[in-house]
Amino acid sequence: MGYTRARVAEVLDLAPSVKMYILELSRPFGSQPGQYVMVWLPGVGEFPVSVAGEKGGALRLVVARKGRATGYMHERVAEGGYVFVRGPLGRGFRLDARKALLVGGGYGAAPLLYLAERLSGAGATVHAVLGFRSREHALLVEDFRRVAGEVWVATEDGSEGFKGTAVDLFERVFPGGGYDAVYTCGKELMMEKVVRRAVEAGVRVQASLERIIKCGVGVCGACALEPLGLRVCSDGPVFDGETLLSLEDFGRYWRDHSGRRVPLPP
Amino acid sequence: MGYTRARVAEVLDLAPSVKMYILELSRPFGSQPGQYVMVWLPGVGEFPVSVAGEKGGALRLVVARKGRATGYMHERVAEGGYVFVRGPLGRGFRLDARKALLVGGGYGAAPLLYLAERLSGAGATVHAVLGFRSREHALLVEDFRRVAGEVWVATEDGSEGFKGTAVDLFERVFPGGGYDAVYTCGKELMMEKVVRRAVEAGVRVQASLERIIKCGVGVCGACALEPLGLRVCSDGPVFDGETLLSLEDFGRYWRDHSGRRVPLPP
Amino acid sequence: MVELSVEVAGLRLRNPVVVASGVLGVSVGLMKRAEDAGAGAVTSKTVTLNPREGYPNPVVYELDYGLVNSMGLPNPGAEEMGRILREARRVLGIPVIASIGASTPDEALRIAEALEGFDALELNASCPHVKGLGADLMSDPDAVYGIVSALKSSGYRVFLKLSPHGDYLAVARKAYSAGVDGFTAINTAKAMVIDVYARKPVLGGVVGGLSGRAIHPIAVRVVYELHREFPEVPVIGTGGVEGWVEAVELILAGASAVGVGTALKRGFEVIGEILGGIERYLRDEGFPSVESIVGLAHK
Amino acid sequence: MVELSVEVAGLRLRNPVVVASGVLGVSVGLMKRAEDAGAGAVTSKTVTLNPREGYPNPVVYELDYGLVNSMGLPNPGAEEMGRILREARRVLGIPVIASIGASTPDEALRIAEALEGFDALELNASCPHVKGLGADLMSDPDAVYGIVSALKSSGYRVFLKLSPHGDYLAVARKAYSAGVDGFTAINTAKAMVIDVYARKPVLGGVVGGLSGRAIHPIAVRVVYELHREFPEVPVIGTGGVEGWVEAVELILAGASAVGVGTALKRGFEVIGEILGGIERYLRDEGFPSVESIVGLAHK
Repeated sequence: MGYTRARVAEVLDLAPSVKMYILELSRPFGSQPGQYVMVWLPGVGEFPVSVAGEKGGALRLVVARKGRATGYMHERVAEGGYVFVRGPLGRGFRLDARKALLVGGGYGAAPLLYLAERLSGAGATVHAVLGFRSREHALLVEDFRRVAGEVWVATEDGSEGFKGTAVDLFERVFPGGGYDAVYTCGKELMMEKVVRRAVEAGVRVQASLERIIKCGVGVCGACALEPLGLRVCSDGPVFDGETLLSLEDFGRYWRDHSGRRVPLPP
Repeated sequence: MGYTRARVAEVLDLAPSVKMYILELSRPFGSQPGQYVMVWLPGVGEFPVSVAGEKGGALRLVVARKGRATGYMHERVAEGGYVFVRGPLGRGFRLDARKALLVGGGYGAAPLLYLAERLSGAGATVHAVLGFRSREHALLVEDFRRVAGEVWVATEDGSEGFKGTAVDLFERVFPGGGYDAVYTCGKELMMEKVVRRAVEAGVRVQASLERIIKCGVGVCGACALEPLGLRVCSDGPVFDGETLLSLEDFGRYWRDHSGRRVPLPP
Repeated sequence: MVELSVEVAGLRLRNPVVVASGVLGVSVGLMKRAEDAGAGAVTSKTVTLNPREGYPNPVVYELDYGLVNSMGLPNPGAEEMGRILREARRVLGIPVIASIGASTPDEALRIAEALEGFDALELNASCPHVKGLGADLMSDPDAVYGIVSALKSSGYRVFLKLSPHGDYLAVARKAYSAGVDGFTAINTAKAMVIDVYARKPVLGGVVGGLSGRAIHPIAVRVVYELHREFPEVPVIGTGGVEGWVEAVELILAGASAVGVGTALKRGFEVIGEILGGIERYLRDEGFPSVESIVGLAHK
Repeated sequence: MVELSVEVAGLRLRNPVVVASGVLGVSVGLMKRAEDAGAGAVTSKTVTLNPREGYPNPVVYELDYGLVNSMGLPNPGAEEMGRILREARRVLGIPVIASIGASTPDEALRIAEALEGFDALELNASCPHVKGLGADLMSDPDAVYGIVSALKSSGYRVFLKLSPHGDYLAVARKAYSAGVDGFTAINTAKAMVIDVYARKPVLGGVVGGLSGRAIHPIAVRVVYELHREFPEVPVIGTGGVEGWVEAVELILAGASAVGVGTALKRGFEVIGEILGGIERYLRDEGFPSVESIVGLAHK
């Protein structure tokens, strides 16, 4: 599987250090919500990005600036430019919810938007809790409002919506909400709390994990989770709550580029 | 395409130095009359053999003893033994005749028998002229009688049927026979005369050529015919009469193992 | 029933399928999954004395008939890998082979001492080699001799992993005279991929290693040559083992066990498929054991 | 329109597709078919001083992703090949490259003199080499130096065909200092096939050469390295060119022309498909000519 060259049809500033790219694909990827692609900038680098939407020949990617390659993308890849994409990779979310609560933090909202569109298109009721640092950092809220029945926003400084974290807000709306599925994507410490809470309540929960992805196809072990040896790149990035809670790594460790397990950054 | 191991179900002595092997195939080859297979005897060698019949899981091959590998096969490969086969290879006879005359010399009768079966099965009228050195060397005559309307046999010493060559006999039965197709296989000097006569008469004729086959798949050039660069192994072994008559090599030259063109052996 | 277990350089394996170096990374969990899937032994990612981050992405390119990778030997270094391998040996029942990358005898010994938890060492002779100006050990048979000798003197069981490049038989001869216990053959073939639209080499490391189906016939050749020259030295035949046919081919060429790497891209179930196929083959062809067919193609 | 013609070591080719050594055998008719199918040049089968019958059958084994052959350089020798090549030049409008196999300068000169009818020589460095006990010239850079020097002194245009084995860059350096006009890279990779039911090596020559798709990433690597070190020396990039993508990849790596061999198994139409693809690529990507993209992956 080689790369597909994709023209950048549109670039949108979503928030400080977060942009959305709409790519024109020469062939449909047939991606599912929760899957990701690897974006290669020749001569610069390659990084994984969760799919935020695919419709017709257009792929929507939300890219947060984090290192050299994403920085280059933000600064140098404009409308009309090209990037190279391989995928879709990994396993996405199960789509069999009837009433779903989506809990997103920061740019973790992106794959959940694609999920919301699909669930809602399949007739499910979709509610979303989205947490951001501040109003300035809020993103995709209007897009969620178009497809979700309820969209609740939390900001840490209270500059928009509920003042507090996504977890705080989740704790308010989840009990008694009658949800049969919870989906979450965002900071791992946030997801860990959401997952634990949902599992305690007996509600099926899935979370999308982020790790350093090298090969993307399950052959290098760089993203393995202990002690089960699950590979985020190919067994995931989406895992169910019970599995996650049985891992030592979830909410605690990740691996650096050398493969060493180090404590999760806060 | 690897080899298929085939069990030898039956070995029949057809004539001095000519045996028929019936092989059990684990998968049908789907061979067509005029196509050939390569028979590999591990540790010994490999040689081409025209298919003399394929039905169900059984492949019929007529092997004339000519060198080390065919000699080994005659002496050491018995019923219950195994050989390794790849194919079918090459292009076979066109099967659209309505009234066909088949002209075979020696073990060249073998692929014509398969052809006779197929033509006759398709409703065509099939007549055969078969030439041999003597009654002792006659082969497959009874098999031909089962599928052909007329079977005429010639022997050089007159020990069976017509006294003379296959060409002599062909000259007698061909004119006024109303044939719309002639097929021939045998010594090249015989075929050359049959082809020339049929072409002169405006009757479509096809002949199956024999050359040293190395690769069998058209990549080594060992069996190329000049000046058209036709490869017996993959463009043939069956060619139509006009094509053959436009070749310098037909009836005159073949290539030795080094690729050098040398006069055809008589 | 047929006997699948094999003895390789004094190591008894329950079956001949060894997970090759690289694919299991530095994860005890992945090693355990390989064991659960049926593997006879597992090999660690190549350990260097100090941690290495490896090359920047892209690090792999998938072909229909193989994989080109330029991981660049990422690993957390000998000290951390020692902890991981000791944990692996606590958790696993099958032998653990530690792949190491070293340029000098001293470096190799220091890595081996730091690791401690392993049943055999596998010296990766394609490891970047400082003395040779970035070339690998395959172009320096004397360096290989020195490292193997040092490891043998210290009592380790040592396999040498050969690449198909350079004069691998000369390297093997040197290792043999140094008392090597076995060979692993082959490592990947140096290769490169250029994207015609990007007009750039794809891999961050520019040159990568070709593995998978494409290199299988090359592996068969190297294993056959090794077995012909060193019939008493066991070989772990590695390269393009996608199914049982390729595994049996390598065993007939002279391998006592087979390495599986790239094929695991299709899932750990591949191990069971290969084992099932080997077992069926032995039974159907009337052989009592894997060991009874080792090197038969030379007969 | 885009310009497909290329200049390679002073030879003007109407397009960059060169039929590689081996596939056209010793047949003028096949060379003509290649020309009619669109080829830019043709290469003869390797000619040795004396006739060679080659290895006994089987001589090829087809894989899904390539071909393993052990033809064993069958050819009718220099004298007969001289007649054939002179006829070829009379019949063909495109350049004819004569592949030769020789162990010594004297032998090479005698072959070249006997041949006479060619536009360039291609020294096959993987030809069996007597001095080196059956090894090939790839392991003897000095011998290559001697042969190339002698041919250059006699005024011939000389390409050196490198195999991916041994220290091919060292061999290339020697050839460069001897004034070689160009490189052809790569020859096949040494490989072997064992039939698991026959339990024997399939090929009559036991070891064969792997060609086709499987070796393409290896060819790209070698061509890239050659162009990096000898940017002014043209390379005919050969190995796994099954379609235009592989051809363009080799040109971007630094090839001035591309060799096509194994792909012709699918028919001579492959030449037209490759040319059509190259032309479309150049037009769609906005390049004026083949020459404008040679080595672009290095930029």
